[in-house]
Amino acid sequence: MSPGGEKAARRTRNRMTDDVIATRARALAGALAESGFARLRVRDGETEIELRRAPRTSPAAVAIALLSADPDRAAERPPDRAEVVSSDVVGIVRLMRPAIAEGQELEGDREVAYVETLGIRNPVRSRGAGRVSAVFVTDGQPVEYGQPLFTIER
Amino acid sequence: MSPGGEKAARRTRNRMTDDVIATRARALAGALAESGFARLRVRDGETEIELRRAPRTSPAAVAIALLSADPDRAAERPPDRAEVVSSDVVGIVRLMRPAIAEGQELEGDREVAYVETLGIRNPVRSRGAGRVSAVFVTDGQPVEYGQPLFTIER
Amino acid sequence: MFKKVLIANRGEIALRINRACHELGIATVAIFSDADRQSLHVRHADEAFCVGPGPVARSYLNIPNIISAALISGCDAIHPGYGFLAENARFAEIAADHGLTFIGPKPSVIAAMGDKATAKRIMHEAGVPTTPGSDIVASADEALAVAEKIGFPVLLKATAGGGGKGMRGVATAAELPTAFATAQAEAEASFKDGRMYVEKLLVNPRHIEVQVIADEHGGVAHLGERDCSVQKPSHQKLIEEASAPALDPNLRDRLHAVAVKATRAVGYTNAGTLEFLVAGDDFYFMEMNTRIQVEHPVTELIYGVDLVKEQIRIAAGEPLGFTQDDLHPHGHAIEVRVNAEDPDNNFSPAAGTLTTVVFPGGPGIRVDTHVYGGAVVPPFYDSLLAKIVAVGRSRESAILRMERALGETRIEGVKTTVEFCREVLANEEFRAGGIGVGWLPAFLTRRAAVVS
Amino acid sequence: MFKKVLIANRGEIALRINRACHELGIATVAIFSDADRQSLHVRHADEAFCVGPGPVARSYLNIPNIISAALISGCDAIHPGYGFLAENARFAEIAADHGLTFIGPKPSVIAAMGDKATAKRIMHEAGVPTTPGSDIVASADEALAVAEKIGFPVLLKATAGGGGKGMRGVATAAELPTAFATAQAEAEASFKDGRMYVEKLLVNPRHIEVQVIADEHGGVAHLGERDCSVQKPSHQKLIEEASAPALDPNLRDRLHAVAVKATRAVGYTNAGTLEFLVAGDDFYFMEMNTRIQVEHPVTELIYGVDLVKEQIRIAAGEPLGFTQDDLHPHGHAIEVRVNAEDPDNNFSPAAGTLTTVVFPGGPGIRVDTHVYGGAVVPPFYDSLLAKIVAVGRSRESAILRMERALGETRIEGVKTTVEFCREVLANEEFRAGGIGVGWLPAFLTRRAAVVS
Repeated sequence: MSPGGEKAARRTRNRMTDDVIATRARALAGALAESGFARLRVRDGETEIELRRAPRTSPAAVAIALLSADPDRAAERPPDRAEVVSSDVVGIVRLMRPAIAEGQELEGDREVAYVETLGIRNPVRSRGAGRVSAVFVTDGQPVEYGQPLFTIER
Repeated sequence: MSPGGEKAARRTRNRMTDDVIATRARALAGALAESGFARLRVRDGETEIELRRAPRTSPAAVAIALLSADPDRAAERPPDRAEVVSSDVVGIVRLMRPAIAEGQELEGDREVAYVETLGIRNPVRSRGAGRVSAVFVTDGQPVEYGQPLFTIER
Repeated sequence: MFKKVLIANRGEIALRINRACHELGIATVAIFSDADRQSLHVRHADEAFCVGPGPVARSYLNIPNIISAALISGCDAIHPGYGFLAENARFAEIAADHGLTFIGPKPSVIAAMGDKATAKRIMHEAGVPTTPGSDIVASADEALAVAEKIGFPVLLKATAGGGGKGMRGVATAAELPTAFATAQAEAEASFKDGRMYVEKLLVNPRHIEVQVIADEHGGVAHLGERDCSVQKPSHQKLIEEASAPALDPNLRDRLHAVAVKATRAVGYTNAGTLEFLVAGDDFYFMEMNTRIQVEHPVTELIYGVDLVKEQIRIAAGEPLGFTQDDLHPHGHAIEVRVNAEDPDNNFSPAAGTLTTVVFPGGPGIRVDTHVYGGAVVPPFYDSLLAKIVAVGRSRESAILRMERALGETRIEGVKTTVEFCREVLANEEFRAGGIGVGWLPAFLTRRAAVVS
Repeated sequence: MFKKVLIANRGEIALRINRACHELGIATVAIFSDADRQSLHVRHADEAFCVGPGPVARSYLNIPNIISAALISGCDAIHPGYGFLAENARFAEIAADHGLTFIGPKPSVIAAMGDKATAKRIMHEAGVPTTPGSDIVASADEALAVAEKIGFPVLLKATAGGGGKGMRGVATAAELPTAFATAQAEAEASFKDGRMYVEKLLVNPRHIEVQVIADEHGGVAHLGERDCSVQKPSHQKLIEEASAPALDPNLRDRLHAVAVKATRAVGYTNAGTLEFLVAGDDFYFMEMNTRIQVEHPVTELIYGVDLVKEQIRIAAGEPLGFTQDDLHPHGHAIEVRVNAEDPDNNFSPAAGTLTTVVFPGGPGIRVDTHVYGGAVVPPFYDSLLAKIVAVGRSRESAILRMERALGETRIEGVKTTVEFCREVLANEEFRAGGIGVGWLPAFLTRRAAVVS
């Protein structure tokens, strides 16, 4: 699911690596957000990517479900009034201890993680109270600009 | 208006000769017939081609109006139940005397013209009685396969 | 030079000829069938005439309508392309009778080379090696007698044959009578000519052909050879290369020399191709194609010569613009035929609308095609959608370049040969070079076994 | 050889680099801005990272995000393309600090050549002819003193300048103070560097540049010259050719020799270009571009060398695959830049959606592009949509081929330079060859007069 790292994509025939899937899924999420459609499914070789738009959310809050990677996630949808917290740099995400988890109630504004870019810590803050409704990343995962990290239900 | 002959097309910049206009108009007529639209206008350089579909007619009965060549013809429309008589060869059309004319009443089946192909006469018959509602060709004009020659209102 | 040329063809080759004419400052007239009204070959020509409905017999083979279109539009020459009327001596004669220059060799040469048994005899007399075999045999019995003399396996061939039709390989005497009957019936149905002859069947030979060109003033040159051994079970070429890989330099020189000698011997003019079967150190004349070939771009890319422009110049009476000494190949070129066919289903042709069309570009890539996004592939014609050609400094770099080019290619709406050709290019035996015409059919058999 | 290369660019050059990498068996990582999500350069790469929003300062110039993407994805090298960070010595240094090979010359060489006054001094010391003029001048008064010494007209130039910014021609002493002030202000605004120098202004010189290449083992070669004299009033190139037409063979040899000498003198490695102004029998060093250039394909087509592959090989420590004696140009090549610009309105850039995109094909045509039917042209970047390149045996045949190629091209949705370039190609003065950089601006003035 990471855009890089050890399992870096090699050129393959018709079969996408997780890295490529993640990149494409993010690209498709943008297209879906612009299109006004509720659901987008792309099949390419052995891989199928399905995206469903969460009801009444911002473009960034489109839920990404990678059927080939983890079929269970397809059913997940961020709830109403979910706010997506995204990375604004390219780097490695580090979760603060105790690590943020789904269902967790956050109080006030706190630094829940940081993204490390060339040794620099770029803090990721919760920006107010709310319930963590989804965590899209794991500690140590590479993320790109604009990549959703968590959704917080206010 | 002829597809060839003395005024044969030379390669030009953005300006089409009558030959090219005629060819394109015929091609566009096909596209219009397939499209379901009632009107098609194409502007290319200095030339504008406008086609209007005649009400409830067969694809072949799409009226061809070449604005740049003869603006008056744009208003013409074959009437209902008009039958288009087309050439089924490539050659030079020869009108029988007295030459067929718009408004003329034809009785029975008669040879109203022939198309000359490599010295061979290919007769064009009226195929029954009717009123000549449009004549698209003049004596001595080159025609291609499928090119409308007349419409006859039965 | 001609003022206006009628292009008596469709598809990518019609566009190819249109390009050559325009680059020479010659106006063009396209012909098209009702089914090809939206084709790029119509759009790019200066004028265009519909010559009939979709089926080829009534349009692209409709000689009166085609000649009439040329006369009406004031053409002074006709380029026939390949296929359709390209090797029809009568068409060439009729054109000449109407004062139109046929861009190709003389009708008598077309006729002689079009009859395979005659062509073989003429070449044999000119000292060109031919496969052991017969002249025309009147019956299966006569064929059997020849087969027993030259030894099995043999090939029964229709003298009017082409594209694998009217052709049967026969391994034993027992099989021969049935094979003869079916091949002859096929030839009669396809070509209205049931005359048959017998040839020694070579086991897995290479198909190597030599491009020749000759003007009307005695100038003759070859432009090297092409390897067209990657053939479907129907004997249709799929991937072609220039030069032929893993070919003994001495054998190459002999092929070139024989091709030039044969060209002179038959009084050939314009561009032509001598096809040979190569087995070990020996080679045998198969046939001479008296026209431009589908795969001519691989030769153009390594020789830097525009063969279609040369065809037109020669037909206009000009001498060759070069001598043999001016011609030096640079690098290696490879062509992949992108056909609307299903490689998983015996390459059965597909028709339909092309929903997505993205062709490759960048360095060393040439694309010859008449299709575009939204184009319709009619059911009436051959399945060639595009030729993708890659040139590189070496065979390896040309293959790597072709692999990346095919990787960039996206054609959706009909099945194509793109991914299948990538499989072939990745194959180690193909990479090693020097495979025979039996290689692809065997590859297909192995591939089918893996899938099932 | 590298295993994975990050391509720090967008558009056609990102695709060009991607192609070179794939042909060398190297995996690729693309970067893209939010505005380029649907671009072909993203689609063709093996991996892709969004590095920021549309504006270049936050994405394609975002050094931390770009270096981070390279490290995260396990790249071992970065290719910067042209523009953006290609001539940013600090970027090259940061890359090296993080263990990433920068595919280009050493940072110190980039820095020296990037400062125009320094570059001119170095070249002068190496014996390369430079235009008479000053080192950096502190004020308008100092500039005036220099101008009066070398004689009017003069050119005021910002040492950090580029793309015509921070540059003013001055015909008389009276105009100088105002021109100095505006040029300096422009340079400060554009490059945050207001240092200026003065040069003799040549009247309508030709812009001729020499492609050089050097490995890290002392191997240096030139790949001939390009004529880039067809420039818009903004000094941006529009049509480029190789070789330069109507160039005295002796002058050509001197240009080539000087370029090689200069390349050695500055310790240059990788591909680079020395730009010269040519006036009569004299030539003057203008600047050295320490990167691949937009117009590199015309050189590739006549030399049969893949310059981008060579860049990568050299950066990986390989020696040049050829010597000067192996390099021989064949034929003539011409490139037309298809820009999303309105030639009737000062070439003002256009953004929008491309509704129709048909590029030319067939013999002798190369297309480098990142656009396709339905692609969006964002407002943030330069207006280059495609490069169409034609190669022929002679300049005339290359031009005729380009004319037919532009005739096949259909781009709808935004205004482009296609038809305007056809006008230029048809012009008799252009056809004659040897025009100067003032020709196109004068042509535009005449053209505007005819229209109004």
